[in-house]
Amino acid sequence: MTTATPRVETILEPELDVELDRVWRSRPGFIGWLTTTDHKSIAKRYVATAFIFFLLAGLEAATMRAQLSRPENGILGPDTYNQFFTMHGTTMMFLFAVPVMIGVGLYLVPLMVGARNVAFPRANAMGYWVYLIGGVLIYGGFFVNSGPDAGWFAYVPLSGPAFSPGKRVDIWAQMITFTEIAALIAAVVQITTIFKMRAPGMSLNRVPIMVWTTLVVAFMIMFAMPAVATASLFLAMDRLISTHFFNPAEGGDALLWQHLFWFFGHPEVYIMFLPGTGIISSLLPAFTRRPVFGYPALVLSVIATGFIAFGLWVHHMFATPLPQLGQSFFTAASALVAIPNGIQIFCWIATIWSGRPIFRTPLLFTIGSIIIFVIGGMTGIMIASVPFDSQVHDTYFIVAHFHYVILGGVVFPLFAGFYYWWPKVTGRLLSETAGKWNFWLMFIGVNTTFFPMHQLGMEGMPRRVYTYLEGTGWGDLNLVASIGAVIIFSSVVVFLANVAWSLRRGRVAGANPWGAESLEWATSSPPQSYNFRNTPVVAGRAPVWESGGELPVMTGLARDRQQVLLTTVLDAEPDSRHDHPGHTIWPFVVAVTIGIFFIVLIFTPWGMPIGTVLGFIAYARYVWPKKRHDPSVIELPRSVPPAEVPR
Amino acid sequence: MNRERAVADVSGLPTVVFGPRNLVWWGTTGFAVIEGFSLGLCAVTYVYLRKNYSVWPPEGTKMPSLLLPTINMAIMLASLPLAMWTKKRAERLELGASRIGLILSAIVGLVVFGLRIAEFTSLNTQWNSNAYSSIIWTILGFHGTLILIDVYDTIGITLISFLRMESKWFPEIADNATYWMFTVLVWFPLYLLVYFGPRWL
Amino acid sequence: MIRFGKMSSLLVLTALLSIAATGCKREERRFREVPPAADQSTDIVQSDLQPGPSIVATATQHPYDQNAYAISSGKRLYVQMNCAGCHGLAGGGSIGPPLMDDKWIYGSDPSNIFASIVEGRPNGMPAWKGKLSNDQIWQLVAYVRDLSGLHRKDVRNSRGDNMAAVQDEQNRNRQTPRSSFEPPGSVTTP
Amino acid sequence: MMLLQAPRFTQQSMLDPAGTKAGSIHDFWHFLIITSTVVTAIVFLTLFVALARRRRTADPEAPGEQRSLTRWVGASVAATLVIIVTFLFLDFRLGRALAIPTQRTPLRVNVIGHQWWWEFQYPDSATPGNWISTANELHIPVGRPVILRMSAQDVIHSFWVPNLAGKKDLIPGHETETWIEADSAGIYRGQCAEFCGLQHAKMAMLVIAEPERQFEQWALAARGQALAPADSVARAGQQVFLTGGCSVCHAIGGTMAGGTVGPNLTHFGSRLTIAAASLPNTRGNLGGWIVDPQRVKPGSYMPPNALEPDQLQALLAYLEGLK
Repeated sequence: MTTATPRVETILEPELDVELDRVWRSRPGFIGWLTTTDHKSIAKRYVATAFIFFLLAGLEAATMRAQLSRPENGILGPDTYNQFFTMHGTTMMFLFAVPVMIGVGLYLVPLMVGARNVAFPRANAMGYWVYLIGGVLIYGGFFVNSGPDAGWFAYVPLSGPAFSPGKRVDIWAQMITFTEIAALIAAVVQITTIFKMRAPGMSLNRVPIMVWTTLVVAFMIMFAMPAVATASLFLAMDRLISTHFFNPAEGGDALLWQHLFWFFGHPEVYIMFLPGTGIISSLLPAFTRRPVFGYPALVLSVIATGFIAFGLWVHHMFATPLPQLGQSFFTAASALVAIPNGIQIFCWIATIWSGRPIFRTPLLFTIGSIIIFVIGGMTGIMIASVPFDSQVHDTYFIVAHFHYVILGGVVFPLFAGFYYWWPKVTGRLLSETAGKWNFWLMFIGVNTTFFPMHQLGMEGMPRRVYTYLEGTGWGDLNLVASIGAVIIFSSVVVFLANVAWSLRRGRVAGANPWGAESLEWATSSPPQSYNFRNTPVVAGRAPVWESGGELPVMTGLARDRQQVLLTTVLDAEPDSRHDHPGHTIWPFVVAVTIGIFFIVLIFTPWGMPIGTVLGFIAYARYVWPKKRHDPSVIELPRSVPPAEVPR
Repeated sequence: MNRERAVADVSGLPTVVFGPRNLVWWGTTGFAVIEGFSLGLCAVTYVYLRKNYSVWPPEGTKMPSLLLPTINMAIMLASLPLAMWTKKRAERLELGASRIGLILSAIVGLVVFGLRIAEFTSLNTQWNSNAYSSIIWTILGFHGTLILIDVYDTIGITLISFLRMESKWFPEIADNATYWMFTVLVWFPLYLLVYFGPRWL
Repeated sequence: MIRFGKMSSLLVLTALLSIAATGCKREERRFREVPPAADQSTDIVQSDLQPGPSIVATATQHPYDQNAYAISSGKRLYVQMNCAGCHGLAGGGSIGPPLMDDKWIYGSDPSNIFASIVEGRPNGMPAWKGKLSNDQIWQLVAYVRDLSGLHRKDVRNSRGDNMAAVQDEQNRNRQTPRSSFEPPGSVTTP
Repeated sequence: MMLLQAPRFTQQSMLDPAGTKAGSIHDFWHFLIITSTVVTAIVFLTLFVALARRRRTADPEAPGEQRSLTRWVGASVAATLVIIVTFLFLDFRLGRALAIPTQRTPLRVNVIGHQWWWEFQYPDSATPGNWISTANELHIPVGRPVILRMSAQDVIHSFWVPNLAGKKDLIPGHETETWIEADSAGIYRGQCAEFCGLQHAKMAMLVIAEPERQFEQWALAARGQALAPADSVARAGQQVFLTGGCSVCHAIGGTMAGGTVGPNLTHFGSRLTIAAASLPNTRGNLGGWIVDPQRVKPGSYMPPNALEPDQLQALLAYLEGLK
């Protein structure tokens, strides 16, 4: 096939849309729900499920704040309070923060790189089901009084077999396995999609920053999650078949758990935070009418944060008997991580400085996030110092610090991203007035709740206390914090009302309501099931702005099956075509067998053989190819060099 | 953006590509890196627990015997040329040779898995007697599941190569061979750690 | 098409509730409730010969039955009250009779064990009447039954943070209790 | 010293240092809070000006604009680096300043963390058998460093008295060591800072810093055996203690009671608080605590004690007599 001279006239084949939609659309109804491998519906489910867990964790936090609003309060006894604060921490960290950022990444990355779907759609679907089973497992336990009660960090020996009877901590440990499998699958999927399926011409220096953060986060997941997986495997084995990893009397070591857990723990908080910076860097151009300032600086600082994050974990263990030299290394590393974060904030402020800011809700949330994150960053550097941390470690000062950093670095950018991409996902805009109410209530609520906690921490109030005595003088500041919690609660209610209203009567948004520059705004909203009619070609960092009204595309992908274009890693040169197997129910079935494998394992070791056999059977049907539709079975079709692509 | 300008046509691009050009290669390598890192963490735990003891292995725990594990290790190393051979045949799209390579790999895999189950006895200790035995059982078991998954994968692809063969399965055969090479090479340092750790550390 | 009929969803619901029921009971932590003493200790059956009609010993309701927290408290008390001194660290037996085997001199019914602890037994078993409160004694009763595996597997204690002298209760198989015929005082050869 | 009302302890706070370590950390805190406020103010100011200014030049990517922005961002990153380096330098200097002073011979105390109370042992190097074993209230001499050798019996705890020094964890299987020193006399409250189970919230302790002479008097008395019961009611109380469940867990020097499960009560009468410093040591609180400890600390390992009213009164009289 000789290279056709580029046809200048615009091509509008309506029947192309019909054919593609017939191939890519997922089946209707409930069965379609179970069988879809479309990255958009899986990503929407990830975000929706993570948001439900966010609301549940918010209710837990509200109850905790009610209990702590007065000294010697009687709302929650010690046992229930321990379950509540453990569930609040576990849900926010494992079931909300990472999955919601995975969901946002899964939705946006294919659209931003100009691909029709993610790399391994079936594995991606299975990842969501495994995550859902993990969430249902732990909340099922929680509602039958079997919620974990040893903290989201579950320090041994308290979480060990001797001091945590019953199945509470076992359920927690298995939930870790589920969320970790889901995150690992999503990481491998994202890395492959970003490296192999970018639009032709989108070389690495033209990749949007959101895609860069997702790539760095995926690599961090690949090296952080195994640490918590190994740790929870050791803990589960200690509790169920009495191995001695953490039994001091038989050579085990309580600090082994802390090292393994925090080696995962600190990268985990950066796994949540980096997508937040990606969201802000992606939406700033639309609201300042200029590309983000210092693209190379931002990308390098994201990569630098990714590496430094793995060298910080011991700052969670400054109060343990570790050698002095080791602690000062980690002090230096913890302080230096502020440099890349500082660079990002300075670049954003420079972007706003030289742009024309448009005060819409996404920009409001971005400004709120910068303000709150800077305060959190300041306290972060303070607690990098070992002596100072020895005073405020495990107190409410730390609670204040990480709530500022997570609300500023994760939740506020998430809400900014929500308001920014909601029109692309649903085709309707969220209301600006409700948005402003939502922002101001949350901004005031967050500061009212968490700023007093700095003082409480320095006055000696330890973390995870179900109550405190009258004479300690902590009563009034705790009351202020509880009032702040009510304000945050009301702001989330406003948000939910805004979402409900927008679904039915929100203003209809066209393909590009904000006039933004990245590829996801080049397709319709909500995007068709196949994202792009033809594969777009990219010639710069702002494809939509640079291509004027007419998008350069490459045609020729198959129309009778789900085919995607693979491109080379560095310069995204078209390289080969790959057929996706399409929608199938087997990812759901394999996820269920994985669920059976791990849940039965809590109660009896027979879960291992049962689960393995079921899993192998289900995976066999998952992999087994249906029918042979390619007659040229054996000989290799002649490969043709890709057509010339304009630089 | 409803107006589009065609600049090139990709319908001529190949669909069967090998190595990093192929999507499946990225999936297999991704999971190999994850499993390799997890095993690495188990090895770090082994060394970490070593410092809790003055005598290694702890008093009253016998040294692991070397016969069975060394045989298993030898078989695994011997199977590397077979895996490389199969990979080359698959990359040259020689179906017959690939099928032979797959059958042999499946057999070797089953033998190695069987020996691994037997290898547990050569640890000469129960998993619940002390931290030392807990970690060596975990390392053996963890890697054992990798062997099991790889054997299952090989048998699956062998069946596909006979019953549902298509040109797009050749890269899968090559990747399966690479994954087996990873499983063998990752075991060599762990083999030294588990069986010669008690002697040297 | 999958149609969730009325029946199947009902079945699933009942299954979930039953799991929930067992789950709650195992995980309960009851602090402020002081259970009553065992109502009456059934007669100690020394042999199978029964004068008159055979009386069926009524098993009393053991307040901490299948409760993991109580069993683990029982284990803590077993060590703190130095029961291990005579009955062995994990009920293996030394001066006092072993508690992890299937032979029961004074009966394996909770109220019998309660009576053994409160009133003491000949050959050196001290009476803990007044020394331990009722809920502590019931926790010890729960642990003693746990030693020979008389509870569900998921309720039993796992290993302790001590030397692994003997197989922990969770992985021990259940010893169906039978009354032991040696009259008290005879030396039982191991 | 019979204190009727709740013991007056100085408000627990690291911002009100009374110890050498807490003092130097407090000075370092001044540096931290000032620099952070200044830096935060500058960043917020730039942000608000950036938002408020109406930009005149049309093209944001003009080379001149781009170059000046790069210079500004570069300058701010350099400033951040400088601040961080000074922070690190001051931090390392502070770390060295916290080393234990050598001019005075330190007092050695063993701290053992139990689930939900603190055991303090004063080893007496001269006559090994002559240890003081007390609970929840640590008497220390003013102006003299005290080395705490700490270990935990069950789970991880963390010893922390904010007014005196930073915290250090007590980890089973590890022997940790830290030192504290009080500059001025007073009663300083501390609380366990590592989550250790049901009653982590009420596992508090008092550090009673006394002048050297007063501390020596206390130590001498503390080494002595328990005072014999003064009158018949106290003697009846002693009988209740010895025959009832108390002696199974608690020990009183000089009597038959030798339980090591609960705190040592040899000089209970002279303690300011009970139940790990969560209740003032008054007759009413003590009675309520003995009869139903689960109401005060649900989950605590002390069982309820069903005592007749007269037995309870006798027991209270006896316990309060143990000065």
